[in-house]
Amino acid sequence: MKKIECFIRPEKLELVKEGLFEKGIKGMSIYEVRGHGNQRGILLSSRAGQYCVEWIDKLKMELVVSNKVDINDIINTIISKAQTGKPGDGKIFILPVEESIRIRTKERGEDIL
Amino acid sequence: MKKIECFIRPEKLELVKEGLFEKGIKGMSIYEVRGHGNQRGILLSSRAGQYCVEWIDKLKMELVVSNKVDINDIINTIISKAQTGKPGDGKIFILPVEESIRIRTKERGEDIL
Amino acid sequence: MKKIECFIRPEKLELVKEGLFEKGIKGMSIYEVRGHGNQRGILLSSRAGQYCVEWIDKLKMELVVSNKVDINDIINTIISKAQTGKPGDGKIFILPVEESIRIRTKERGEDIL
Amino acid sequence: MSAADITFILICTGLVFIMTPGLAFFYGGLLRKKNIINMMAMCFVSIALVSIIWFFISYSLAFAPDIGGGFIGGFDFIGLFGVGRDSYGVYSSDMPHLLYMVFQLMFAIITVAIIASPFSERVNFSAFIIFISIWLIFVYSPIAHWVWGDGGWLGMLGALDFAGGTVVHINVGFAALAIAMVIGPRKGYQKEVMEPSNIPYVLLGMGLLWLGWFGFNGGSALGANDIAVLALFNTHIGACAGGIVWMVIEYNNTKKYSTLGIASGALAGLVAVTPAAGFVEPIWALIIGGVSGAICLFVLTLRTRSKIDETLDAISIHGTGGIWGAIATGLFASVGSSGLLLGNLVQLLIQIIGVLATIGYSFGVTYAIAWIMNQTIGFRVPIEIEYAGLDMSQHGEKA
Amino acid sequence: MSAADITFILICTGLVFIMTPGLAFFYGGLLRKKNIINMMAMCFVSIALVSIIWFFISYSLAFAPDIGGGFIGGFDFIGLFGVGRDSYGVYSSDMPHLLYMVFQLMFAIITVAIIASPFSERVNFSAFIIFISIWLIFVYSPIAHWVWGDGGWLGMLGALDFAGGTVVHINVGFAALAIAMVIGPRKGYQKEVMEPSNIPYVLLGMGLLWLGWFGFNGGSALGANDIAVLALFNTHIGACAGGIVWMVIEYNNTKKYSTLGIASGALAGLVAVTPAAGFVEPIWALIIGGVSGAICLFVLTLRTRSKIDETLDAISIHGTGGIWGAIATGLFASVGSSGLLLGNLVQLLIQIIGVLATIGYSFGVTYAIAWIMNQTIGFRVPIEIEYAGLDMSQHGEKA
Amino acid sequence: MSAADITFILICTGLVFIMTPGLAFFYGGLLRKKNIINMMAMCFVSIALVSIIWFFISYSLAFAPDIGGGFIGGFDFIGLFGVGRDSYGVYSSDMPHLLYMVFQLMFAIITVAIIASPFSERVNFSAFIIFISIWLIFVYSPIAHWVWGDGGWLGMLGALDFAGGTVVHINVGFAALAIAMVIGPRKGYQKEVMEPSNIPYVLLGMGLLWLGWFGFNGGSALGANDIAVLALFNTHIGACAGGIVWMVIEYNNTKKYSTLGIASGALAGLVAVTPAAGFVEPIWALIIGGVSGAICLFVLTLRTRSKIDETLDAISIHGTGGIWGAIATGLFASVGSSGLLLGNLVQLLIQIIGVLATIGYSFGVTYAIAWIMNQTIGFRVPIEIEYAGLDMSQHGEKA
Ligand SMILES: Nc1ncnc2c1ncn2[C@@H]1O[C@H](COP(=O)(O)OP(=O)(O)O)[C@@H](O)[C@H]1O
Ligand SMILES: Nc1ncnc2c1ncn2[C@@H]1O[C@H](COP(=O)(O)OP(=O)(O)O)[C@@H](O)[C@H]1O
Ligand SMILES: Nc1ncnc2c1ncn2[C@@H]1O[C@H](COP(=O)(O)OP(=O)(O)O)[C@@H](O)[C@H]1O
Repeated sequence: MKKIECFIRPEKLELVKEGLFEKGIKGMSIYEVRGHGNQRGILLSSRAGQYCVEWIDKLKMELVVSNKVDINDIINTIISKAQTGKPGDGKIFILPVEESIRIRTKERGEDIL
Repeated sequence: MKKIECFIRPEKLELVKEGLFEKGIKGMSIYEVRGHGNQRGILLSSRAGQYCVEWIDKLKMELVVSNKVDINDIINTIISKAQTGKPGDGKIFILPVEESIRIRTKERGEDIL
Repeated sequence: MKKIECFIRPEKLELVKEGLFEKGIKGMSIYEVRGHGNQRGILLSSRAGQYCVEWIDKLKMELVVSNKVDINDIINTIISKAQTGKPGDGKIFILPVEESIRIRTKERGEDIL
Repeated sequence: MSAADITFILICTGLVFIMTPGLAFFYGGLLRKKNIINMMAMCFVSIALVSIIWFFISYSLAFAPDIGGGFIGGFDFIGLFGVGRDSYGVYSSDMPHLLYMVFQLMFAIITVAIIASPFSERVNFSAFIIFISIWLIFVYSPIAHWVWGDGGWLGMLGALDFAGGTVVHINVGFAALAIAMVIGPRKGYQKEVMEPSNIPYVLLGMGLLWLGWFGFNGGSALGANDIAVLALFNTHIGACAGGIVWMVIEYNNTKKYSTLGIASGALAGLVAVTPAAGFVEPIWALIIGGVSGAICLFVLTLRTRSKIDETLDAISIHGTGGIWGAIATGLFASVGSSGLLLGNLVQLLIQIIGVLATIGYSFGVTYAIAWIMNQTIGFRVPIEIEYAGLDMSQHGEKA
Repeated sequence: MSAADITFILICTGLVFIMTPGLAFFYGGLLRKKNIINMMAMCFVSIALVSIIWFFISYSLAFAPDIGGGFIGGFDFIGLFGVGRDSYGVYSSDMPHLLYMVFQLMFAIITVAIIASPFSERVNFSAFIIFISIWLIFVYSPIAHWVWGDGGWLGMLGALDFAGGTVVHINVGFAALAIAMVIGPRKGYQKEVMEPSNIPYVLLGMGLLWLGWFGFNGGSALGANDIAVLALFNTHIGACAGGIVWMVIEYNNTKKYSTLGIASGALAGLVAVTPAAGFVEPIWALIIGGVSGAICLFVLTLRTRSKIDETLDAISIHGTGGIWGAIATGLFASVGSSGLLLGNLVQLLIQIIGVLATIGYSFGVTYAIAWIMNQTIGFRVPIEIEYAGLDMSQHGEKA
Repeated sequence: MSAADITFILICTGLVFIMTPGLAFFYGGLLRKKNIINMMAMCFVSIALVSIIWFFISYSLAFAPDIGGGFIGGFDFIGLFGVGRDSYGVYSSDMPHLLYMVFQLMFAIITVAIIASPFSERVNFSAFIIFISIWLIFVYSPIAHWVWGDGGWLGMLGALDFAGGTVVHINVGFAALAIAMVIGPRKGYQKEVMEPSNIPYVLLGMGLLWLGWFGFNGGSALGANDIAVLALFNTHIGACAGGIVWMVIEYNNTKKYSTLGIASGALAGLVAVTPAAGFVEPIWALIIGGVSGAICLFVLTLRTRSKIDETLDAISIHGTGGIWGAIATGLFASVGSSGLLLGNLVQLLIQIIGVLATIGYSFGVTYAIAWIMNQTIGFRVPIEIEYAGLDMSQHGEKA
């Protein structure tokens, strides 16, 4: 099993979600995060002039997927939906998962995903 | 060392925490997340009729535990406290952790947990 | 590649960030979390007397770094900036990462970090 | 001049003023978090901009002696020339002309702010500013003149509109509809969830609107007298009835007590009772408000199923409630006037003429202005900005 | 009739009105986030529901000429029959009867809204609605009649209650206590942390309550005169003293300046000064308010250690402050009346009778109503819903 | 005595009262989340504390008959001795002396609350409490006496200050500057981002301030007359012009419509129009307000580039706007007085004397008080606490 962590623009959430649904993935969780990377900060207005916010609001989507799923397909789906081509589109990281358990039924393993 | 990530219903937090305390676990962190899974969306009221919110508020609890701890015991504790038996109870994932360090003392390894 | 997860005091964020910048790290994400550990709860005032909040606001910083980076150097930087020496300074965990992808360009691997 | 009346109208001016900040919260809380500041900015800029245009031109067009067959006022009061500390008997000999003018100004402000509804979450702020400036001059000012202006044709005809059912509510409702039709729905409308982001803000806004309405309707008696008392109580009881009726109907459908429903119903009640406030006995105000809760909810339900994204439902609440209120005034008027219930069919017909004329003019002219602007300057922000929210792009601010 | 008095009471009506939205924020901010909407809904539905019941029956029971030996008013004003634009000399010949009625209505609304306190975070909304309808008729209306009604026994006896210390505060405090005893504490009470979720909301509410109280106490002079001025200043200085005293005592214990403490102390001061506002010199108002801050904090501390989860402390603040205020009026009254300080022991005894009668009736009858309802319909939501919060389950809404 | 005037000033007292809770939100929303409660606590404690000191001593120092060559009032009104329900012809024979006193009290409260600006986000709450107690007595009271007190030298000289341009605004602005200089900038000032955390709160505050200002300036006519009307309208139009001008200038620089800019500009307009409100024709009020928007923005920009962390810009808005307003009054006064425009150069000179005297005294004495306190008790919290935020450490509360 793998955990896919992806940092995306908040406005892309619904598109990515739809894309994943079409691939049959429906278990996922969303975090509101602030990120830093290649994207330049955002200018906001204060009472006089502007100030630059370096931390930019992003969403992190986290999905644990079974090894039966074609992970590259999932990655491509996310990319196709979340891409704008401008800095700040975010990154995807893949981490290993050793076990997963469904609280409701105590079932374990890939099939609960 | 393992990292236990569990998605639970917000109203179960205190119960799960108490359960873990009894097992001697006290290091843990909580994230507010929105999740998607088997649970059907929640109906909320708008000015006219209702709309369905597909993203449901969950808490994610994260605890890194030492290999000395019986991880199945922890998992069972969480399940026993967080279970309602209805869709939406959430899932537990186990991930490998390579190292841990306490910032306060620079100590490393399992014993800081 | 490694993922460094560190729980820090919110007021230390800017210091840690500056420290990491000096080491050439600029990709990172921040989560607002509530944590539990060795730190005693915080006393807050209610209408009559005080109550103790066991969950304490922390920030979690997450950064995925390439294997080319000296990870101990990063850890030391974080510690030097985030340490106060009092319980509650937080912990750092290191997790393995299998793959990383930049959404903007579809590039993969260590070099995107 | 009467010190008591001056006191009363001065305070009522303050009460009507606070309605617009109240509306900023009422409307803002109903939108998604990324657009809340934009809505509040629309309301606050309306306060400032309308006041300045009113000063220089609109007050004159609305309230100076008629120059166009009952259609429009003249230029006598341009730059508030001659509008001073003396009273002006045409409108009231109890208070300085300046006070009458500023009280009326507050009505213009809230009307223009309500029009922010169809602009919600999708429109360039510059375009909004330009639009409301034009609209105030070409739509609000004439209609205010018809009903309240010296020589206005609807007023002369005997149309009853105690505190602005036609001028404010029907007018703004149909203008909002026209705008919504021109600029089209938000991206994702009826596909994505567009949740109200802050219900406490809606309720705060409702509290301030309700309070302000006491000044709106009570003050329209233009004096601290028994009619002001009647108007205030009618306002209150109409709001209560509207709130309860809407809540009960919603509860029947969903088994939830929607707080937004209570607030919306109260608003529907307040709107409907506005033209009738000083003309009917309290029991009729209660009925007008209650019926308004039901009708407005019905229209709102239809509207939300339609393709028209008149986002905050000025048409369903102000438009619909305003029509019902104007007609109800023709039915139930009995204080200082008489409606159908007292056998006066003519009054009802006059009311209907007033309603139709207002709808026709407001919808038509607003549609034309909006259409031309849409073809030239254009209203919509680019789609990425619409998705990212207007607060950051238009105002550089985050709620 | 006096235009100045009409103006004054009209505006005071608005000020007392805004107290209830203020209370929605004051109370809402003290609860956990998952129940904030529920509290606000209780306050807003109180506005609408109380008004309608008042219209049809409660005003008559409270203010129509007595029919039950000083205990209850008759049916003369059912449906506001005969309550119109003329003045009604029994209550005031300076203003329309309608105005007196609507001013009194606002008192009834805020009283009923305060009673939401013991229902916090655990009660079915339908049950709340039913309860307050019954309570308004069977508890509030009679007690209002006793003190202010034409022929009410406490009024006839000479009890001094300037603006509602007994009718509003003692009454609601002990009613809240009775309810809390019947429905029992929230799950997890005294075990889990139940933190106030939004202190700025509490302060916003406090600001509006304080402002509204100027209308509440000032308006109770029923005219724009020197007594109204005295009442307003006494109100203000009492609140200030209460706030400072509570803050200082808390600071001594915790070394923190609790903002909730300042707000609660000011509220305690406002409550205690209510019955005395127009009867005492300012220095006594200051003392009454300050002492109230100390006493109410003491009772609140006891209460929070007890098993009784009267969640927002209507008993500790309104109940306790109300008793102290009523007695203090008997001690310090000197304006248009005389208390013990001027040698009038009888007044003090009358005040004590008023307090005891109100406590007995309010607690007893409320307990009975609540007990019966609890056995039949039942108040509590199921435990899962209580843990998940009432906003979603009762209202389908999120704050 | 006049019931209408009593009504008017009673209500205006309420309106000025609500400005301070409004300021709590205006200021609070501009700070970082970890310090929002601290700011609100400073505002609310100002209400309570100022009232009590006013009661016992400050009113007398400001308004009792002069004892020091026009510099300070005597002790006649200590403990409000002799300040009662009768009128006091020196200030107004239309209303109880008590009413005049409480109306003036509200001015003192808001002034003291504005001074929280330079204390933002870094100061021990105990020190704040001690400071404002001293400041009220040694700075506010004398300056109020100079301008409005019986025998005050600036008033005798003929200085025009309709509603407190010097006493309130210039005074508080320069006091704030002195404090900021003494206590130094926040840690991280001009290095870290210090973002406004809640813009809706700022706008809520602005709405309440604006409304309250109608009472502030309108009520300063001390009667419900044509001058009150003029003052109210001038207030409103000045605010509108200030808001628009600031917004437009900012838009030219940043291509964003900053909502904070609209609010700040409106505030600048309100401040500048304050001394002039009842003395100038509306067109001048509009110009005064608009110019104030431009000047205050300019000074604010300079200030934010300087090393002086006068955090919420009392100096740039109240100080600067107040100076401009006082001088503009000397230029444009024409109602019941005459300025340079009517050829009266002397008036302008008197205005300048008033400005300079106020600046000198306020800055000098405040600096001295602050300096001594800083050397002895010390203002700043330890640096860790400053980074962690004051809400938790000073109040034990979280927003
Ligand atoms: N190495 C990293 N570790 C953790 N989060 C990262 C890392 N790099 C980027 N992110 C997250 O991704 C977001 C977008 O990254 P950024 O570098 O701005 O865009 P891009 O990938 O298009 O160059 C950041 O705001 C941050 O939240
Ligand atoms: N594969 C997954 N990856 C990440 N989070 C998940 C995944 N599956 C479930 N979750 C989280 O767990 C929550 C509960 O899951 P759900 O499927 O609704 O319940 P159940 O496990 O009882 O069927 C979701 O709302 C989501 O936050
Ligand atoms: N085992 C753990 N798993 C997850 N989070 C932890 C763990 N231990 C500590 N934390 C996080 O680190 C924070 C600080 O830890 P704490 O034990 O209080 O301090 P210290 O490390 O200085 O003893 C906690 O509030 C929690 O958020």
